[in-house]
Amino acid sequence: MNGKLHLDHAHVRMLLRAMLRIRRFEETCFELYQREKIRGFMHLYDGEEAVSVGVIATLAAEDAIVATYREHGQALARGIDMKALMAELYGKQQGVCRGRGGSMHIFDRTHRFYGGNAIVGGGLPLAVGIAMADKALGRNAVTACFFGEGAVDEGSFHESMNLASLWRLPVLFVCENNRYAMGMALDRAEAETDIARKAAGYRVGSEAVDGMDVVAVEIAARRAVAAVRESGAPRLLECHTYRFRAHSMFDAQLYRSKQEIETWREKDPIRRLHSWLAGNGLLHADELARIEADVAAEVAGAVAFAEAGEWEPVAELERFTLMDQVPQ
Amino acid sequence: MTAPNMTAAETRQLVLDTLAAIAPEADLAHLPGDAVLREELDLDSMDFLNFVTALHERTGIDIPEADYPSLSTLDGAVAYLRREPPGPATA
Amino acid sequence: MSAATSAPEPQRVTYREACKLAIRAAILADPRVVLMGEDVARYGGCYAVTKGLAAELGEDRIRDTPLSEAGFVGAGIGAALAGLRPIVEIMTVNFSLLALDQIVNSAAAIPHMSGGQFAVPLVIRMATGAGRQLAAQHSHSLEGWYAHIPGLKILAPATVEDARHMLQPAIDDPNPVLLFEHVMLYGEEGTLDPAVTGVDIVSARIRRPGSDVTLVTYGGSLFKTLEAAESLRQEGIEAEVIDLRVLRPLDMTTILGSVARTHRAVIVDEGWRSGSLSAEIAARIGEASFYDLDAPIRRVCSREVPIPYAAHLEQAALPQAPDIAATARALVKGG
Amino acid sequence: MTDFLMPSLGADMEAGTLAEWLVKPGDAVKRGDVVAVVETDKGAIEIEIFNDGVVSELVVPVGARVPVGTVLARLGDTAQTPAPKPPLAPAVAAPSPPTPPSASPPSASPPSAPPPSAPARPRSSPAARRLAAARGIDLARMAGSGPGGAIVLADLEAPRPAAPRGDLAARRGFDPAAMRLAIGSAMSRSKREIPHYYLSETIDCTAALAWLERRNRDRAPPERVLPAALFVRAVALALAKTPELNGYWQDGHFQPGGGVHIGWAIALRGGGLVAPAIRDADALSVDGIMAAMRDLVLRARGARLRGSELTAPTITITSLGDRGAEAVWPIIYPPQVAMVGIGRIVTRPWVVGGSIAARPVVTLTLAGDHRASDGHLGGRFLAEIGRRLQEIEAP
Repeated sequence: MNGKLHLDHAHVRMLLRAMLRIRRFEETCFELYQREKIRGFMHLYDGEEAVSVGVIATLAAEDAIVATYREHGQALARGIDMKALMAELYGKQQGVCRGRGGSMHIFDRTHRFYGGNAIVGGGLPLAVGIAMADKALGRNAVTACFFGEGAVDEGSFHESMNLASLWRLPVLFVCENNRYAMGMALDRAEAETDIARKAAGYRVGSEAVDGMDVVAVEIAARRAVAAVRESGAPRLLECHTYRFRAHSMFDAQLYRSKQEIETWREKDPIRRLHSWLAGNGLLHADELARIEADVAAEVAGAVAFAEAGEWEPVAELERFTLMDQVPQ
Repeated sequence: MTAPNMTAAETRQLVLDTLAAIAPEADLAHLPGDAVLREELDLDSMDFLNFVTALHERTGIDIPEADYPSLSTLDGAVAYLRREPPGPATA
Repeated sequence: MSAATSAPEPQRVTYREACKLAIRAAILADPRVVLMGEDVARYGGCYAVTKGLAAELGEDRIRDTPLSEAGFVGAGIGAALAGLRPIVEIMTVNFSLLALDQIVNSAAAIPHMSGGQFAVPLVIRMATGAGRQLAAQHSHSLEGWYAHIPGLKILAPATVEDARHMLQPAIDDPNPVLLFEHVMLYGEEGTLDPAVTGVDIVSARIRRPGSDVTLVTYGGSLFKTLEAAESLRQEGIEAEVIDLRVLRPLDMTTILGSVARTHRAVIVDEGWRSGSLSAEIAARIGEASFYDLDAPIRRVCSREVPIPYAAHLEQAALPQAPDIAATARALVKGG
Repeated sequence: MTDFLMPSLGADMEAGTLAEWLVKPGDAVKRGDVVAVVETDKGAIEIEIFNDGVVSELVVPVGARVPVGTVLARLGDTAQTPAPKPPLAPAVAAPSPPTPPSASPPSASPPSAPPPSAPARPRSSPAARRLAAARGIDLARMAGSGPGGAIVLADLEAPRPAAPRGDLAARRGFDPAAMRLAIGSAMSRSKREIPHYYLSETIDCTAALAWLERRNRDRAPPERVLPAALFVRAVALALAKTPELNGYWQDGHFQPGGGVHIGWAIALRGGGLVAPAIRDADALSVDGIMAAMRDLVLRARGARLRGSELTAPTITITSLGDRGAEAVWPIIYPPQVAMVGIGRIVTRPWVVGGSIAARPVVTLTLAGDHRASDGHLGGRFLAEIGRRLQEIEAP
């Protein structure tokens, strides 16, 4: 691993396709939410797709992921089955968490996907512990821990950065800096708004990257993951990004202007990658149409699957509250 | 109902019930049919008069003092009550 | 390692030593078991439970943590999720509030929230209770709070036998288990029966049989309650003393069975009365055994104040044997 | 406001256990009503009240043993009884057209009569309620010994006659051991304090029994008379002529009884005895005495005697009946001054008109208190009884 990215045809098409899957999936979620098929809190990733796609493209199967409540993107990028994901949003038994987690709590053991954590900053200590176990058990694994810039306000960010550095644990902290913690702008919350610099206080190497450029994210992430894997020590990657939609489904967005949103839309990572591919003759027009058609079919299939799913019997309500054994 | 219209078992139960009211502590379930009641159940003359009185009131049979010896045992009392015709009180 | 494990353990031990024997044996038995917490390694533990263990077992297995309860408790949860069998020591229950988010929102919730894909086989040990004049930030009994949380198992060893043997089944349990050690018990001596090689973490124990009234208690209040039962015996009242041992899930079978025999119940709980474990037990007795009751259910709890420093105030705030005896006596003898 | 006290039911009674309340707060009572059952050393005694009024408070709970003189209950005046009358509910009117919704507050709705005040629910434990329901016990008629005076299991599990049968056994029994102690203590005191003298007289009962046979022959059992009734009547009539034997020795001197109230010694099944009074026996006919005896025996066996019946006797008779001994030398029951014993009627050779004949005879004995009377008087008394039995034709 030298951190170099080989932008071969298949890989860039994969990046585009991965981001489109997230975008189209969530557009459908948005509609389904308004039709009351999906309930609860749902946070869309619209605009931030390059972060999860770029980072997760660099991870190996044995690596672990800890995500936040805005984790549809990480789940899909990691390869969690879209049908099971949609069924989970429906609250169906066929959902990846049998309807117990919903949008904010996606877990998938087979993909080492540890949530889906809806306490801001709550996932960071978990990532430290997962890395600790991997290290103790001799796994050559990296834990990628995604969190928003709001988590930096929390003590657990600082405790976790310190612990991971102190104990030299293989964690890649990925800060998705979308500028707003709900409505709280970063410069209204933090005295030092340069998050990458905060890592220095814990002797954690860091880098900031344009989170709207999936190739840039992937290059930076590949470098960071390689460093973590080689040194065994943590790193922090700050991705500057933006969510085009509201924080969650019920948000009047009083904290930002339409003008600002429009400015950022210009930087839409999907449009950007597509333009770049098209401009460099790396993607035929009909190829995009084919990807779009594939993705539309996959989303439609996921909806059909979720619609056809069954409700977990209420008799099973208390199941898994206490476990009978540790799943192997 | 008069004793002659009753079965032997019913009559026996009637006598036992009557005795139970007078000697509530007695174990009547195991009272031998030929036991002398006044000895077995420690009945004094007042108890025995009350016994006779109760049988009279329940059956209508007028039990003269001269017949008291016929009622000295459980079997005797049952036989006596079944033998006698109904008295005027129930006619 | 085999030489170390084969050495016979002493039979006459303090509660503190029993805890240490348990930790040592568990770490020796399973390479996945680690213990971490504040000052557990070089200092030897705030209550000296782990004294000497780091030197013997290494600082990877007995790991000092910075003062970051949310961080290292969360790390313990993550480690349990990913295959270790961590024992996390929190110095005192008051400090566990700094990690409450991790305990409640992560450890207790993830197995269910993930639809059973993940278990959290984690043990958290912490000191609880008052009596050492440590005042209001080191003396509280909040185990009843934790007993409120589905997804957790809550243990309260009171005897040296339980201190020695409850840890291993707690580690073996696939669920997060919180183990509360009362500070006043660490110095208590007791005898370990070499024939006892394990205990369950399911059942309550009748520590003293009796026919007139059931005294339900646990942890640091057990010996006060036994003392009260002894004084009641001299008055002709035979009190049955139940040591809960497990605060969640509650072994109601033992409690209700006892109440069915004695028809009277007193619950002794060092926690505060309002919204307490004692309230829960009283409610369940009321729900399940109403028609067995021959007297109101009574409780002896701590006075509702932050535990004060001054010795006489602290003692006045806590359930004491005479309070327990008086409460039981009033139930049995009327008045 | 009047206090109702634990009565003294005998000179030797120091304390009693409240066995049962037959009234509850709010009940109106009048003089002579039986309001409670007290267990004494002599058995369960029904206690009467001596004032009219309304029970305002039951002070002593069931099961409590309290000294004589302890306040058992408090009575309010009858005048206080009427509870405040509930406001009259408006008569049910014919259906009226619906009224438009008004802005008036809910209190403006027609006043409804308050629910009739329910009788105070007895405080009782759930376990006691379950047991009471299973046994058909009315808790409202009990008081408790538990916390706050609640009725608890122990109050229901107190010893009671096994297998309740009819009215007789539905009440509390007595404690045979305690009764034995009480008899022993009273008799010891009597032997220690009373200088007894004894006299006896054997009397030919031929005439009396013949009379009785004739009398009973045409009578149904309920009207039949036992010989004992004749004896009691003879004693009662004789006492009218020897009042020195009818009364009490108190404070160093004799006090005549206010009327001839004959204590009739009744052996209780299972041991022990009581001697309730046949009041004004000298004024009763043979049938009246017989009726009184039957009533007392029934109620003594059912432990339903009244306290006053036990304290009233001015003399006591013990009649051994047809299964008893030939003669008895009784011990006087303090503070009485005499006691009459009646043996079994036996057939003996008897000299009649100079020749020997077989005759039914009975031996009467008299125990007299030498402080109050002498043997001479006692002899006259026995002779008078014999004469009365001979003159039975004109009872």
